[in-house]
Amino acid sequence: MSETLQTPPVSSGKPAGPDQPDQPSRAYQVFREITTGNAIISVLAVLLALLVGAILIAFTNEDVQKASVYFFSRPGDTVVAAWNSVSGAYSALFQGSIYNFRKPDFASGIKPLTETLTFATPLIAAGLGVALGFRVGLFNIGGRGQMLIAAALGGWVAFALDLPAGIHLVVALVVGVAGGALWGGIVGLLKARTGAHEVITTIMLNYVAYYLVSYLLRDGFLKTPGSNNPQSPASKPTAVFPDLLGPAYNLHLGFILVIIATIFTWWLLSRSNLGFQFRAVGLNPHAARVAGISVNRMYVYAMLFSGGLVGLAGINQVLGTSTSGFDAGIDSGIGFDAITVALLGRSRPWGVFAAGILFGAFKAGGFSMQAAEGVPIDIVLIVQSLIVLFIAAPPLVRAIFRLPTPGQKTPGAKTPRKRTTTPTEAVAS
Amino acid sequence: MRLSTTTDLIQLPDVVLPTRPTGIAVVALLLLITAASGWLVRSKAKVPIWLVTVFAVFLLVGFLAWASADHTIPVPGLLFGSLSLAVPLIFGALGGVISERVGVVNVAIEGQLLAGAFTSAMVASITQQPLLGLVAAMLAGVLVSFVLAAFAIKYFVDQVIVGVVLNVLVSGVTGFLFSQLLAPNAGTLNSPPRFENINIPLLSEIPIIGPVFFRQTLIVYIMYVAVACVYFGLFHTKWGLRLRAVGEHPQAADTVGINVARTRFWNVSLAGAIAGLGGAYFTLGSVGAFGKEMTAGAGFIALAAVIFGRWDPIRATLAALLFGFASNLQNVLSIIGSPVPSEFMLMLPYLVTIFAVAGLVGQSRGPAASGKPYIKS
Amino acid sequence: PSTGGATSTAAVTDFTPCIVSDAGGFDDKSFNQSSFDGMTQAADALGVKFKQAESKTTDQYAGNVSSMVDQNCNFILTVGFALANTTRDAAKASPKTDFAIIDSALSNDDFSPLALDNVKPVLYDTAQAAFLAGYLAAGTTKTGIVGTYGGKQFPSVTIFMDGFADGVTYYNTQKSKSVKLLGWDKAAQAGTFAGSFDDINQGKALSTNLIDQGADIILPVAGPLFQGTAQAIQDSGKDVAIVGVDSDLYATAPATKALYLTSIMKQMADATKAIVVDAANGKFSATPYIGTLENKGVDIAPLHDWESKVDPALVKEVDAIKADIISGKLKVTSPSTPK
Amino acid sequence: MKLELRGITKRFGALVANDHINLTVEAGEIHALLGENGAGKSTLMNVLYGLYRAEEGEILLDDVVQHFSGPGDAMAAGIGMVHQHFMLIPVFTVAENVMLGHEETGFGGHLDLPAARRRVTEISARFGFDVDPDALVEDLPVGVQQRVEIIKALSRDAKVLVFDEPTAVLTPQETDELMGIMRQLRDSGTSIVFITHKLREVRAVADRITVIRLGAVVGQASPTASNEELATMMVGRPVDLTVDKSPAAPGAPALVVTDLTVLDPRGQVLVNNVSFTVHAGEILAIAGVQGNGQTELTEALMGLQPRVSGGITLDGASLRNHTVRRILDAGVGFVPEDRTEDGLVGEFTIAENLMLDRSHQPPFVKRFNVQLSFLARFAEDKVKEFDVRSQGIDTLVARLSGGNQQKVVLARELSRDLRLFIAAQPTRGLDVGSIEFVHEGIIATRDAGTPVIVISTELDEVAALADRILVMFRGRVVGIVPGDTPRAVLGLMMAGETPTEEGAAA
Ligand SMILES: Nc1ncnc2c1ncn2[C@@H]1O[C@H](COP(=O)(O)OP(=O)(O)OP(=O)(O)O)[C@@H](O)[C@H]1O
Ligand SMILES: Nc1ncnc2c1ncn2[C@@H]1O[C@H](COP(=O)(O)OP(=O)(O)OP(=O)(O)O)[C@@H](O)[C@H]1O
Ligand SMILES: [Mg+2]
Ligand SMILES: [Mg+2]
Repeated sequence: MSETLQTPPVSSGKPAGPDQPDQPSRAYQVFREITTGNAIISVLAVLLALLVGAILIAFTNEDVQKASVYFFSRPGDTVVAAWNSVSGAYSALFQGSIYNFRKPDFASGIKPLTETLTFATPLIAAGLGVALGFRVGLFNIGGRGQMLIAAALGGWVAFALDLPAGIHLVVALVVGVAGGALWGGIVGLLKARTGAHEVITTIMLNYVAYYLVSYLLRDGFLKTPGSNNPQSPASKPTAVFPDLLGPAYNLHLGFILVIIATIFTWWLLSRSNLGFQFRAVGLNPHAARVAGISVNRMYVYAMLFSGGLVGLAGINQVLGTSTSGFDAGIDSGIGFDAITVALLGRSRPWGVFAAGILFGAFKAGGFSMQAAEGVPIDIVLIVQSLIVLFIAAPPLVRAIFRLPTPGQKTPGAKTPRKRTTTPTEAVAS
Repeated sequence: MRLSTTTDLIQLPDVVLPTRPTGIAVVALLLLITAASGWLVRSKAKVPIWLVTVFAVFLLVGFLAWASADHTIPVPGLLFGSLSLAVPLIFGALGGVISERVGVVNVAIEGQLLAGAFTSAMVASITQQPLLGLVAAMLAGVLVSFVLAAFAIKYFVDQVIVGVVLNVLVSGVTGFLFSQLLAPNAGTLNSPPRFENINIPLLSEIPIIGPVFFRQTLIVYIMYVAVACVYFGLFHTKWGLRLRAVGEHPQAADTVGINVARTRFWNVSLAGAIAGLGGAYFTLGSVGAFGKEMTAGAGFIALAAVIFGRWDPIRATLAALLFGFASNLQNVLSIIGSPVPSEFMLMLPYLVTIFAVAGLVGQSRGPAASGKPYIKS
Repeated sequence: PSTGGATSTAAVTDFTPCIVSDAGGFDDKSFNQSSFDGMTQAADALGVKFKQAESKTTDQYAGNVSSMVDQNCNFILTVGFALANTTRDAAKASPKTDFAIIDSALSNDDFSPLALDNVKPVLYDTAQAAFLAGYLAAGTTKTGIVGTYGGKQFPSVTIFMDGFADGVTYYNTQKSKSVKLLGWDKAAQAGTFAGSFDDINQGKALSTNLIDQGADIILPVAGPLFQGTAQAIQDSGKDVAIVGVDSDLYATAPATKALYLTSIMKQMADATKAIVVDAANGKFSATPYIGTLENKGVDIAPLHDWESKVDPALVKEVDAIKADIISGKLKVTSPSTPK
Repeated sequence: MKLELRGITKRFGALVANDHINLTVEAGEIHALLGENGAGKSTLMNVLYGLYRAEEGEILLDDVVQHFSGPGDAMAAGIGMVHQHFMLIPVFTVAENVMLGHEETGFGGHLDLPAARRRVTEISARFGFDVDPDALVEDLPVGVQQRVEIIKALSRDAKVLVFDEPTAVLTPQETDELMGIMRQLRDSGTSIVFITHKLREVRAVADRITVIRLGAVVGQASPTASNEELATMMVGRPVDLTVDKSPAAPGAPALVVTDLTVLDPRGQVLVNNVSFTVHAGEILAIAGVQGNGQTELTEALMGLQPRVSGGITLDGASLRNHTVRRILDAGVGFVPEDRTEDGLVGEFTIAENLMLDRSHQPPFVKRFNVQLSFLARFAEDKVKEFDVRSQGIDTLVARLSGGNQQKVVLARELSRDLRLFIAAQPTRGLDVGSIEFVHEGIIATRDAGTPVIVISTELDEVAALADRILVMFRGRVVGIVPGDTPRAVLGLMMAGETPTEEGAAA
């Protein structure tokens, strides 16, 4: 466990008390804290990824390629072109995800940030679901299927039923979340009843859900009357998430729901008795069983909650983002991104929240990188992947920048973080 | 059902299974077996695996007889296609088995397959040497593995994160290079020579089995050898003993002088090489050109096969074959005209897998230390 | 209605056309690619640069279109029915920008048809051309069996299969023959699909099964999967032909050109180019464009290498049918015909 | 070979596990290392073996400084080690485990398993172990696993051998045999480091004794020192080695077990028709060599075994076919044999572990909410009451020493209203100080009128605690005898012989 790198506090043995002669100075300690802290590592990780990304962008830029043909006669051109392409791409990334300086006023300049939050919304919800699974020792790769079922059922309520405003929205939301929970619950039930490994069943159920929803869109109850496109009708206005900041922005109620979901997940995992049992099962199922906790029941409950949270992501898409009808691609790969979001957030609710916003920024910024600078979408994805990889690898970043490792010969290190069951263990168990 | 291909030396007569009598006979047998298993379960004994297998075979024959009512099912073709669909899954699963057995969860099989497919197509096109393409595919797989290994083993990054990210990364890189290089220059960069089918003398004339298994390309023969080697190697050699030790209990392996990090690193690389071969099958063995995302999720199915096969190369191979069979059965049935909507037919292989896992396999336990970085104090 | 620069030359130099793909991407060997080609040709002809945005997932449609608007595109081409509502909403929000959408018309949320002043729907009555290919295939098959499969069961796919099926049926009724079509049942709207537009290996497996079932002419409607069909044919060693879709495969995928009986073409590049050039010259009109045999928006490709193998009389019959369809004497219908 | 450790310092973050430790072991000497749980013994040995890298100090073999970068180097230099926490691969056979790392191979790296089997049988025969080379290690009882670990170390002809608590799970006979082996090895010139908490063994076999406390050497002792002297030196305070125990005052029959039979998934009988009764206020010790069905018996009582027949009633109410939860709620307290695997969640804090089996009811939980402030108060109380040495109630249990971990389990189980208390191997691996504490706790529970079952393979412990003794052999009850039955009789019973004195059955 990488966490074991974190030093435990003095428990027994000879404590390194403050009266020890080799106690380093306070200033030095602060320096240590900062250089080994997570914040600086993350910043450096992003810098590193941007650097590698810059190389990629420059290499793949057409102008740079053209200029490099005559590199030896006029090397300056290549450098200028490279600089232009990289700075253009990154400023587009920033202006597309945080603040657009080209807009005249703050109200329109800040729109990219709201876009970031909008894109982060389903990522956080699904990330919470996946993270919850991880905490119980379950690797839920079934986000796609759970989102699709949630979107299909909730979407159906949203376009097919006529209910009063407010109630309609709540019913659609509940049905959608229940749909995701159902699809996840199948996995939990299969695991509890037959021991079927959740990695297999979630992968398979993704496909089943995809084809099921495809069929329903083409010829079932999700079909748009009078149209032959495999696309659902638009959600009724009574079932659409209201905009939070007015019609000029896309940010909608879903974001608030996701904040609530984050708080709920936090409460569930760290304050509720069910969460206590979840964590016990995730960390040591044997001891949990001996302590009277029904491990199988926890698997079912956990998959219900996990699927429900992922379902929230799915319903968010049909009630918030793609309200004018959806097709079988409505999950948009969020179920897979959620795995990374969950792990980047170390499977902690607020960590997931932060990681979701980071990913949301990538998504929002990706558009303008592509549109403004013509950076191919594949390169945008590569740069994003690199950022994730570097953020997930503090030891690498430390090694590159020759920063000290925390815990090693560092008296008075920070309190240890608790270990989380990593999905990889779940896969192997 | 047609049992022979037109080129067989030994022509078998077509077997005609009348729908109704076959149906009745099969149902009766199935009921019998169910009753027997029920009795066994009641008496708290385990249902033997052969009984389950017999049940499955009867179920299948009955289903085929029903579904193909007044149509001919060319059995060799059905099986040949199943094998073709299974080959990349088997390579991927072998890579998965090796890397998980040594303690590194390999979610990046998809990426390794895709990288292998891409490089083999390009290198074989440039050199016009499919063998070089094959080597290039292995190198590409190894390269992906290097990243996985470096991040997971040296820098303790969560193995699943690296795997998931690598898949995106490889998809991005191959997609980009495909658009920029391969697509515009398809003639020179994306027209690899394919391996020819090689008929193995005698073996290829065995009825049914011959045409399916012994009229294949070099890659498929390599696959047979690979499955056998990995199985033998894992369970009967020093290499396998050490590899499994590292995946089960790295510290114990360390205490007997095995270098855990090195063992992991090179075996993960080996796994990449094997998965890379699976990628080459797409381009050099099967379709003769690279296409964006052409692996279409095969890596994830392979991952499922690894677990389905309980981390055992032979069982994983069988799992992949089952999947390939279900996929191709679906193909054949939909072609001869099935009343079931296409989407439900397409679900078949996935549902079969779920039922098989839930019904036959049950609890499976992986290598104990898989996914856990080994950090020395 | 574009309100570009003051003078007409300025209008052209200031003109920025833009294109947004659906999740298929610009090298899907299908409509994204042809539209992209048309856009490239138009931009070259006009001497302007165009902007492009490729979508990987459905949640990127809106973002891609709106960032194109932000980039001050004068004309935005969106590809595929999946972008219809996105295009509609963007067009309503930016009435000064011109749009064209490939393969779909617009509709309101209550499904009523909608026409906007700044959106030009570009549609193709592909079934007309597919009908000709079906007739041709039925007359050419030696085994009396032809086959088809699709990528996914989308209307833009099944419209090929419908036309093809009708062509075969028409041949049978005309000639009292019983050529069989595997892989698609028009009446039941059920058939064989690969489930993907990427999985070439699956295309090969499906094609092998079709050949095993005796088909000697295959219509793959699944983007790049036709490459798998070509390999299946080569592996089988039999004399089997492919009917291509979207563009003339003889020109776009010459590696296996000997196998193409013909191709059912949607001349999207030409149409796209014309629409872009019109827009640049201030001649944008929102009137839907419907590609038919008549306006050569759809057609079948020349027989090329198969010229010698096909009965010239059959070719004449096909030409006659084509004339009949154009004149309206023969109606080709499909539930998937764009509306 | 002479071994010398000079100024070894090993830190785990802030914790100094070894503080400038010097230790010299002469060739042909058995050197005992004594110390409380967590004193740093294992750490020191792991440094020696190359598993840990020390911050300071050097290792000398025959006066030559060694530079080990891993266990491979240490092994090559002639060091062998029997690890406290078995370094065995559970899914491998005994032979595979023994051969691992120095495999004999044939063509193409093919493992020569027959050679490995021969080696195992040969060593087992030489030292009187009965080990099946083809058995899977995970199927073996811990006692046998310990033998495998010893065989592994012996199979390499090491010049310096470290035995880290090898006797914790051995029977007295096996322990005697092992000590014989150690003497044999010593006489042939091997240097041996022997770590144990059992002072009897130290005095029987050691040539010299070094005691460490809190990571530092506190002194040397000679094997002639008394138990009390050694214990005092280790713990740093006087330890009462004999627990005061008043005679039992048994009440009404509380737990009645009739014809209990447990099958394994393959249908093999693990517990065979066992019947016994435990009265309120008495301690029934279940003795027997590890692996004779005791574990399965306790698991059956707790509802942890799926294939059980027979009757279990507690105070007249049946416990059969109940879930673990209901059995716990019926007032059964349980200390499982393997505390790290079954008793504790290592990555939970002390406080969380203290509510582990009451996570569904008040006072710990109200309306789905864990009552954190109540839990904190409760945990503070228990930590104080049971003297759990730690940084605080938020310390992760995995970071506690074994003795303190055991105290957490006891604190949890004994703080409920108990109607039955079952403790399996309650002091395995604990130091003398902790054993004293645990025994006192068990006796206090009995004195409060609770029926108690103690499962132990340790005759000392059985003698110290039992009011009556049930001996198990191959899943059957050999006999139930009074608590003061002589060791020799018990030893024979544990080997399966029915007691000769008929009156012994109670
Ligand atoms: N891997 C580790 N990481 C951090 N701290 C450790 C580690 N191993 C041991 N320690 C610390 O070192 C101290 C000494 O542990 P050690 O295992 O040497 O004790 P010991 O003397 O062997 O105890 P016991 O008699 O219970 O076996 C412990 O108190 C513990 O806090
Ligand atoms: N990762 C770790 N971090 C901190 N301390 C640890 C760690 N691993 C083990 N320890 C501590 O090391 C010490 C010795 O560990 P060990 O597992 O040998 O316990 P032990 O007391 O010997 O247990 P037992 O009595 O069961 O043999 C204990 O204090 C334990 O809590
Ligand atoms: Mg120890
Ligand atoms: Mg100990």
